[in-house]
Amino acid sequence: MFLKDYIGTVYKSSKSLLKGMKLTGYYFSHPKKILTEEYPDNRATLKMADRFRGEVVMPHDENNEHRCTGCQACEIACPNGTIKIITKQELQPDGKKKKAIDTFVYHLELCTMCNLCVVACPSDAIAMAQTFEHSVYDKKQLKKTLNKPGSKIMEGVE
Amino acid sequence: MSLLGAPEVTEDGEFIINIGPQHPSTHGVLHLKVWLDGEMIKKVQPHLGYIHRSIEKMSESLSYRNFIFATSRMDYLSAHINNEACALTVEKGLQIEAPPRAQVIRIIMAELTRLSSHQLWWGCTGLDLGAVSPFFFAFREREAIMEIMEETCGARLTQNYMVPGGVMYDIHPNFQNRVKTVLKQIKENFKEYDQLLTGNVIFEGRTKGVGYLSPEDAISYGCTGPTARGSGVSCDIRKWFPYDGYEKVQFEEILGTGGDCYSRYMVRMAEMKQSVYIIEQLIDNIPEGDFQAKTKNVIKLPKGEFYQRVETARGELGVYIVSDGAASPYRIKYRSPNFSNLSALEHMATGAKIGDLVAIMATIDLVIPDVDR
Amino acid sequence: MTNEELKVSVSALYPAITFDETGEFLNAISSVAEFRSVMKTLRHNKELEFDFLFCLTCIDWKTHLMMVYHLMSKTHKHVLVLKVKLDDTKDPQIESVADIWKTAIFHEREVFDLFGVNFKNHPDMRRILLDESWDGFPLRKNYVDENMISI
Amino acid sequence: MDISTIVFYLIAITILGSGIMAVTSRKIFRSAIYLLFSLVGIAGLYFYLNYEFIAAVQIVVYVGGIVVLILFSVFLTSGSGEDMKKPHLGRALFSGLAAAFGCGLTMTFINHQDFISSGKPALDPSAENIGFQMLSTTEHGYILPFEVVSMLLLAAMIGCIVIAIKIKVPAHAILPETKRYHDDIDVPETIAVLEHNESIVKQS
Amino acid sequence: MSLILDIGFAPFASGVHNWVYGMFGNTTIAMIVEMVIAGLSLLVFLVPLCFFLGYMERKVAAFMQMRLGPNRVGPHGSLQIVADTVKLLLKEGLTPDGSDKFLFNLAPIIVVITSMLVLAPIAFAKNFQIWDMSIGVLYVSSISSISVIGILMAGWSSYNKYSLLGAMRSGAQIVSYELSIGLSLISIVILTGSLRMSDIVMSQQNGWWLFKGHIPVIISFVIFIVASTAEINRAPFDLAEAEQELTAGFHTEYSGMKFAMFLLAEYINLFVVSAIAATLFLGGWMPFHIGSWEAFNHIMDFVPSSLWFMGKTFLIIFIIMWFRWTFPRLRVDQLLNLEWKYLLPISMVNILLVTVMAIMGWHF
Amino acid sequence: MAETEKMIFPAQLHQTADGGIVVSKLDDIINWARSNSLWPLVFGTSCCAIEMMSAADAKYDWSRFGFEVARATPRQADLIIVAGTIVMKMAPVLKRLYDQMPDPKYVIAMGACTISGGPFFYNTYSVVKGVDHVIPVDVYIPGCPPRPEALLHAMITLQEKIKNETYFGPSKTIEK
Repeated sequence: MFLKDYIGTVYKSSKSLLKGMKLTGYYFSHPKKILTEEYPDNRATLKMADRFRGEVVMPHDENNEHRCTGCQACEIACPNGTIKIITKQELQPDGKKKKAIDTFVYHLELCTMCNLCVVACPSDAIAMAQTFEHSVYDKKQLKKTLNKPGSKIMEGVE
Repeated sequence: MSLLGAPEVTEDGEFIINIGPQHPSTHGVLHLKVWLDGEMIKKVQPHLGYIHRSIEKMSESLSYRNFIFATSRMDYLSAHINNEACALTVEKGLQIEAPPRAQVIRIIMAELTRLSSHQLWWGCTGLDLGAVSPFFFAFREREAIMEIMEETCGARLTQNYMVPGGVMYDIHPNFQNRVKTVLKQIKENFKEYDQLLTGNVIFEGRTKGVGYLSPEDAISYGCTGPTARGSGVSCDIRKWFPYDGYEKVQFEEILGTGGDCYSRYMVRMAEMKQSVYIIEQLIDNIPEGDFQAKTKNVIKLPKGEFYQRVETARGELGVYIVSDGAASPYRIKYRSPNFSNLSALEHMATGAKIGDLVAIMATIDLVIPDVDR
Repeated sequence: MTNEELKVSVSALYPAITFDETGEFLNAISSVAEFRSVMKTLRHNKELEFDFLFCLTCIDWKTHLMMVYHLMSKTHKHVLVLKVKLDDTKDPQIESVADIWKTAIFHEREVFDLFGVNFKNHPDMRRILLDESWDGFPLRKNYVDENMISI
Repeated sequence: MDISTIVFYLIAITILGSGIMAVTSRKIFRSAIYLLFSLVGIAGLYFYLNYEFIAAVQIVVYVGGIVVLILFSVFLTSGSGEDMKKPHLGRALFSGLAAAFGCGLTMTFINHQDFISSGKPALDPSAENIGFQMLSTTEHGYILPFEVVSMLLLAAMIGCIVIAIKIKVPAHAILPETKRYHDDIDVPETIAVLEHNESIVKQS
Repeated sequence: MSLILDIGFAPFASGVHNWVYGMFGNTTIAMIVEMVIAGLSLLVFLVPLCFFLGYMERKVAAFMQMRLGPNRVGPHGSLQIVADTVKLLLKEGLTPDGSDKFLFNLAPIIVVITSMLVLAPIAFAKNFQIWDMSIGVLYVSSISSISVIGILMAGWSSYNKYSLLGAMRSGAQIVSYELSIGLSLISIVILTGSLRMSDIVMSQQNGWWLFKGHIPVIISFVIFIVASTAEINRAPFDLAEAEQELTAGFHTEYSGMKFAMFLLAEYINLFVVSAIAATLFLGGWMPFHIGSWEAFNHIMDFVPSSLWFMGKTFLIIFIIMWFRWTFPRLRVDQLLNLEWKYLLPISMVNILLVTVMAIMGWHF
Repeated sequence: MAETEKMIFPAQLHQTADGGIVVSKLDDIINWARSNSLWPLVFGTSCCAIEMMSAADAKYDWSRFGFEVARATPRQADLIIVAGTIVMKMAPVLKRLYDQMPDPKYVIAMGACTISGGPFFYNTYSVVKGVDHVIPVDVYIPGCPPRPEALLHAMITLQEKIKNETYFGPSKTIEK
């Protein structure tokens, strides 16, 4: 019957609409359900997951020593040329010459945080840091040198 | 761009508008040239290439370990599954198989990816049809999944977790617990999804009978994934050509019968439940063992051609590697699901209205970088 | 149908086709002249009925171009890879299959765009991914671009 | 000259000025907008006379109805964005003469009419009274004009529809497979979770 | 407090009136001055009101979507809209090449002026009304029909196809929904027997029409809310500016101050339709009374009438916002279907019911 | 970046005998308004757009800063967040979009692709190597894609930059 169908349609549609309004109304009246984390205010407590890949860093110990031998495995492993290692020949105490890094150039602006360099590194010299606040006004500042000035390779790392 | 200048009218009194390349409903940079008669669409012509990044060319100069990362940027919503496809192809060439633990991890990750992708799709469908709130409801669960991804893989979106021979590193100790909590949350919240959109009379009106695609056309246009399954075409690669141990898990291939936007919507909604079901079967049964098979440092595939098909959240992804025996592929072709799905858009949208075009695009679930590669 | 049976039934119809079974799928190599009729038969023959063209691409082997069509039958669940060798690399030409499988409309445009293969009788033969004014075919091995930086 | 005179002249200038602009403007859309101002000005005149009901009706009918209809038909006319052609001199001259004649005629009548005030009390222009008068058949009843006017409006509406209807596109110009799916398609039960056919799972 | 407010408005208004007329011997000048004062105070009232509505909209949206909403600009984010407004005013105003510059710049002004004109007959508090004209309801519906012309003008003159499509949609939409708005207003007019706003409010002294009018009035209330949501182009009926379809519809090309005017008009319209609904169906400034429960009624009377009015208005504003943040948008043909197939027939039948009810005197 | 204290209004209370008056510079108010009302253009080309959407969602909620009014038309936007790779075919469109925006307008380059071509810097024929070849960029965020928090950080950094502008005359330069 036409009239019955008509009223049925109106009833059903109104019901479905009210159902949706009930849901939004529920969340409106339950402010405790709010999920927002207030980013710049929670910086003190904000902790990234330990595997989170923010940028490549080269850990140095307290003697300003790192573990990088300059083998360039990471440079080869990097899919998009983010890492450039400039090596030099260093004179050892015993008179032999040995390859060592001069500058470890890291282009943060190219990096995709794919972790392939860290996996490739045979001596665990580089790692992924959890920092993420890298915004800058000038693109040039994104080109970084990872080895600190005057740093040396750690004893016993081959 | 959207601002197009003078009203331009063809001789038949049709009105040409250009939707995109920057337009909220194109989900990225797709350009649609639309011939209109009033509100009615006479013809749609997609113009692609606004995000053509030459991944195929680039991959030809990368090693077999390195080319995988770029595929995360193709269909970034199924980044895991894309990576998995590449890893599987390389494994096929090397004639090795990932260890059982890695396989199970891969399936769980792939299904989590599918879930998060479908959730994003659900939110964006709501957004495209003018309802803003579903977006936030969908992202609630998606964020929970993203956190799991971040904890285990180290990145939220482009994880690069799959490597030839297995996965990059073992799962995080919290992984199983967190997945279980999230699954519970998701299952509860499915009700809210239905309350907000599925049963809504406006939503039904916007999608039912809109954008009809017959099964024959779906096959002919090469549509795959939920787009084809919405028309009742069985095409789930996980069933047809199981990989990574999908043959051992139980799930159903969801087939719709309507062939319209609503049917595609319902297929995706049901698929989410299937994904939850798959993960539930596996999450407590991750076998012990290696997470990576031993591979050489420099991978070289033997001369030949290797084709691997996987089911991403949007359909069938084919990775076709032609190797000449060198350390990098001679030719790589990605048969991306969106490229074929998009080609059916013209057929579906002809005769519809502008509002329907938005609904159709939303339910095909286009990811434009996957179209353009 | 298994690969063996496929081989038998296809070669019964087209004896000139050669086969290659090294890969996962059965590879059939056809000639340009026969190509269109082979494709029509593959699609419409009741026993073969390859209704799903799931991949269409091209490989540049420097001396020649190789068109590769991955075909599958949804009803009979078998896969066949059909290849066609195009010797003319200057102006390669082949018949379009866009009227047999509609998905070829886009895929052939892509191959035209990136390899420069000209498909005869294609309804809309334009570049699809690159600008109309783009010079050269990027996926060819001899493509040079001064903007491209190599590692 | 007190303020009400000033207001009257301001309204009059608006009406006349925008009327002239409506006639002389070479853009059809602008003409319609000037016509709108002219009509709003007339409504203002009614407000000024405290005939609020008439003023409101003026706005509802002319502004909300007629002008919107005109604007819509302008929208539907192709090429309406361009300037119209300059009118022929003869035509302009004739129109001017016609207007002047009409004006003169009215002036003559008004000037020669002695407005004698009748003894009857003025009709109260309240909404209630107007309503009664409009639908009554007694003296000062307006049921007949009311119906005639509504017939006229109906005719105007049909005319508009006829103008707006497009000439049918010849059959060959219709694109193949152009179907409208969303109007009348009968959507079957849309979702079915099918038991998966085991035969299509590759044996492995 | 209540005494001050309640007694305050009306004597204040008449005080100003007397002062002005005493100040200027010439009544015409006094009238102009009074009008200017009324206009200025309306502006002073409207601008903060629109700020608040904008803020309310964002917060309502945020809470419905499990987020916080603006909270960093000003205390609890309350100055957010101020910042937005200042920014929009200082932004470069572009007029696109090829547009009809005169109409392009005129359109936002027309839209704002018409929406402000509708405020005239609304009774904000007891005895506090700008112009209590005898045809209040008719005036409202007639003036609000002009606003469509501003939108049509904006869409036409922008020289942009999206704008044009948006304007055409909006035209069809507003013209058709005006019918059911009119019909639902008439049902109250029938019951009251007057078009005058103050009469309508007074007729609800012993109960609001929503309660004493039984089901027919509830139906017309629902129809009025739905149709007026459509009339002011808000979601789910915001087809004229449907972002996902037409980028920004009729105001695609507007920037800076002119865009701010469209926003202003949108919020004034929102306030106006809610105020009218509150006046007609919820008794305007009339306090809530229950039959002859004197104690309760007395307490209710103690709340100032302006608060009653504002409370009711904001309740309806909240409902309209609630719609916006819950529903998907309708398609253009569904929009017209809803009006012509559902709202209009129902309200026509409803009018009959109301008439029968009024004749038989079945209402309280 | 300076600590992001919540600035209620850029003014000082000048104490007088009976109460006080609020004193402020016009520049401060203008910059306050502009920096707190950055309406982004809906513009995302690839993966970074998803993280941009994440920044809008309930967990990160950029509406707290008043950024949520994402406009689809450039006429009403103040800011382009270029989220994703820009290829040769897209570059002129982006330029045109930028030109269509009314002044003052700002650009954030989000993600490696946008800053420099990122993963697609080498061996690609169609990628623009840095969006700064097309339009001027105010803030760069590296990352592929950057976290939503990183985007919020960039927007706060941009706010800092805006706060140092002057309405009349040249803007001060600040180091970062």
